[in-house]
Amino acid sequence: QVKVQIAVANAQELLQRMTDKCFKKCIGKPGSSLDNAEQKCIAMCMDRYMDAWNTVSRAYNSRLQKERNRV
Amino acid sequence: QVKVQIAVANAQELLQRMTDKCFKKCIGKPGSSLDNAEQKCIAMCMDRYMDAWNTVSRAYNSRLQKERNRV
Amino acid sequence: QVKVQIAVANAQELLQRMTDKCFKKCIGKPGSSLDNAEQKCIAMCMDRYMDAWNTVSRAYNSRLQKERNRV
Amino acid sequence: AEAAELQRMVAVEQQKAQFHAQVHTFTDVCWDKCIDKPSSKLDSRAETCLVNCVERFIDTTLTITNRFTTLVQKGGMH
Amino acid sequence: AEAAELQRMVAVEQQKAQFHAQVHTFTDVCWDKCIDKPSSKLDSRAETCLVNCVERFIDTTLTITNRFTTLVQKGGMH
Amino acid sequence: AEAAELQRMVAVEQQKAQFHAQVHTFTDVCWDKCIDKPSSKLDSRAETCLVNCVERFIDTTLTITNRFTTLVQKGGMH
Repeated sequence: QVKVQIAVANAQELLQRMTDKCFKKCIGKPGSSLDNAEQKCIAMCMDRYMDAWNTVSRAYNSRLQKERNRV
Repeated sequence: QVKVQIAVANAQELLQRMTDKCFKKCIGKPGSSLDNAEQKCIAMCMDRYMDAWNTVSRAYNSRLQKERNRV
Repeated sequence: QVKVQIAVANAQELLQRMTDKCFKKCIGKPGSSLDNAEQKCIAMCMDRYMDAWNTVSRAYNSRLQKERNRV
Repeated sequence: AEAAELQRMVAVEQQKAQFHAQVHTFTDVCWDKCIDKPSSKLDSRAETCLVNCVERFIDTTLTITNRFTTLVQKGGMH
Repeated sequence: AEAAELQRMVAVEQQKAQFHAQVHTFTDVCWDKCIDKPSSKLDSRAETCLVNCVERFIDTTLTITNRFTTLVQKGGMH
Repeated sequence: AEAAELQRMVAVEQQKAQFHAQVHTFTDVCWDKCIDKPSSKLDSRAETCLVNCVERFIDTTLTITNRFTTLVQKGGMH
């Protein structure tokens, strides 16, 4: 259950930060609805943000491993 | 009493964010005192920030209502 | 012990904010290692950040004193 | 009965607190998007911008949350 | 007597923690306002800017808080 | 034995939570440094930039923390 709680907290944090970054990147002056270009930008931004998250996670993990081996 | 606590917390949060935004908008290079133009800018910025807060609050509320009616 | 805890918390907060500011100021596009210029910039940035912290701390303290005397 | 009443009141206040927290976040983001220089009154252009900003921010949140849920269910996340 | 002494000590430490929290916030804001490129020493212009920045930030806080209180008492807030 | 097992599990989960918190912070900073406009895939230049960004951020943290410790031990901080 601790596991589930952490997974949920982690997903919420990711969603919140992603929404913030992608809103700022994709919405210039907010109009009366999300137009096509904005919707595409949001989907793409979201995919790249998750790619970035995974890349960062791997890089951090391998650095931690390297530091552990050094000690 | 819970009510009062929340009202106070809400006012403090508003004051803090307003001070931060208006300081950044109105004070270029900080001088030896707040000059006239800076004081006017702060008063105006404060009024507009509270207007914005009220507008946002109404817009969010009416969206919540709309979403509830949809379900 | 409360004292030690607060001192540690304070140092951690300082280190975190300093790292954030100095990374943003000194690292343009991150390369395959910290080059000489970046290392110098980080050391200098760190010293200036601590100077700034001390200056701000003194200024805030003397203002608090002034306000107290006014009352 | 009194305990239930108290519990209901606390829940209402918690909801209000959550609502206000959201309003603070939205105001912060939308202020930067919609207000260049504070003027002597909130003109209608700024007001429309603020309302649209809240609506589009919520749209963005819903779009991202729904898409994320679909991806997770398809097993697209590691 | 010992309990009172302990309580007093905790209060003092809490006050210090609050003071430090404020110093962190001020340093963050004033660093961005006053330091363009970190140089080999804190020159007098940057130092004056930092001191003024703290003073003006506090002035701004007081101005806004006082004006807000007046508005609330007049019933200008909803 | 069961209590020890539970304790170990909680510790592992706490470590994971800390790891994830760091990943969120790094992604936030490095996204701003490395991604200008989101494109249809993460190109290799952006990927290299992200990896280097994490590595350099950790280097910066270590450099600053070590130097700070030395300064504190020499009594350079007030």
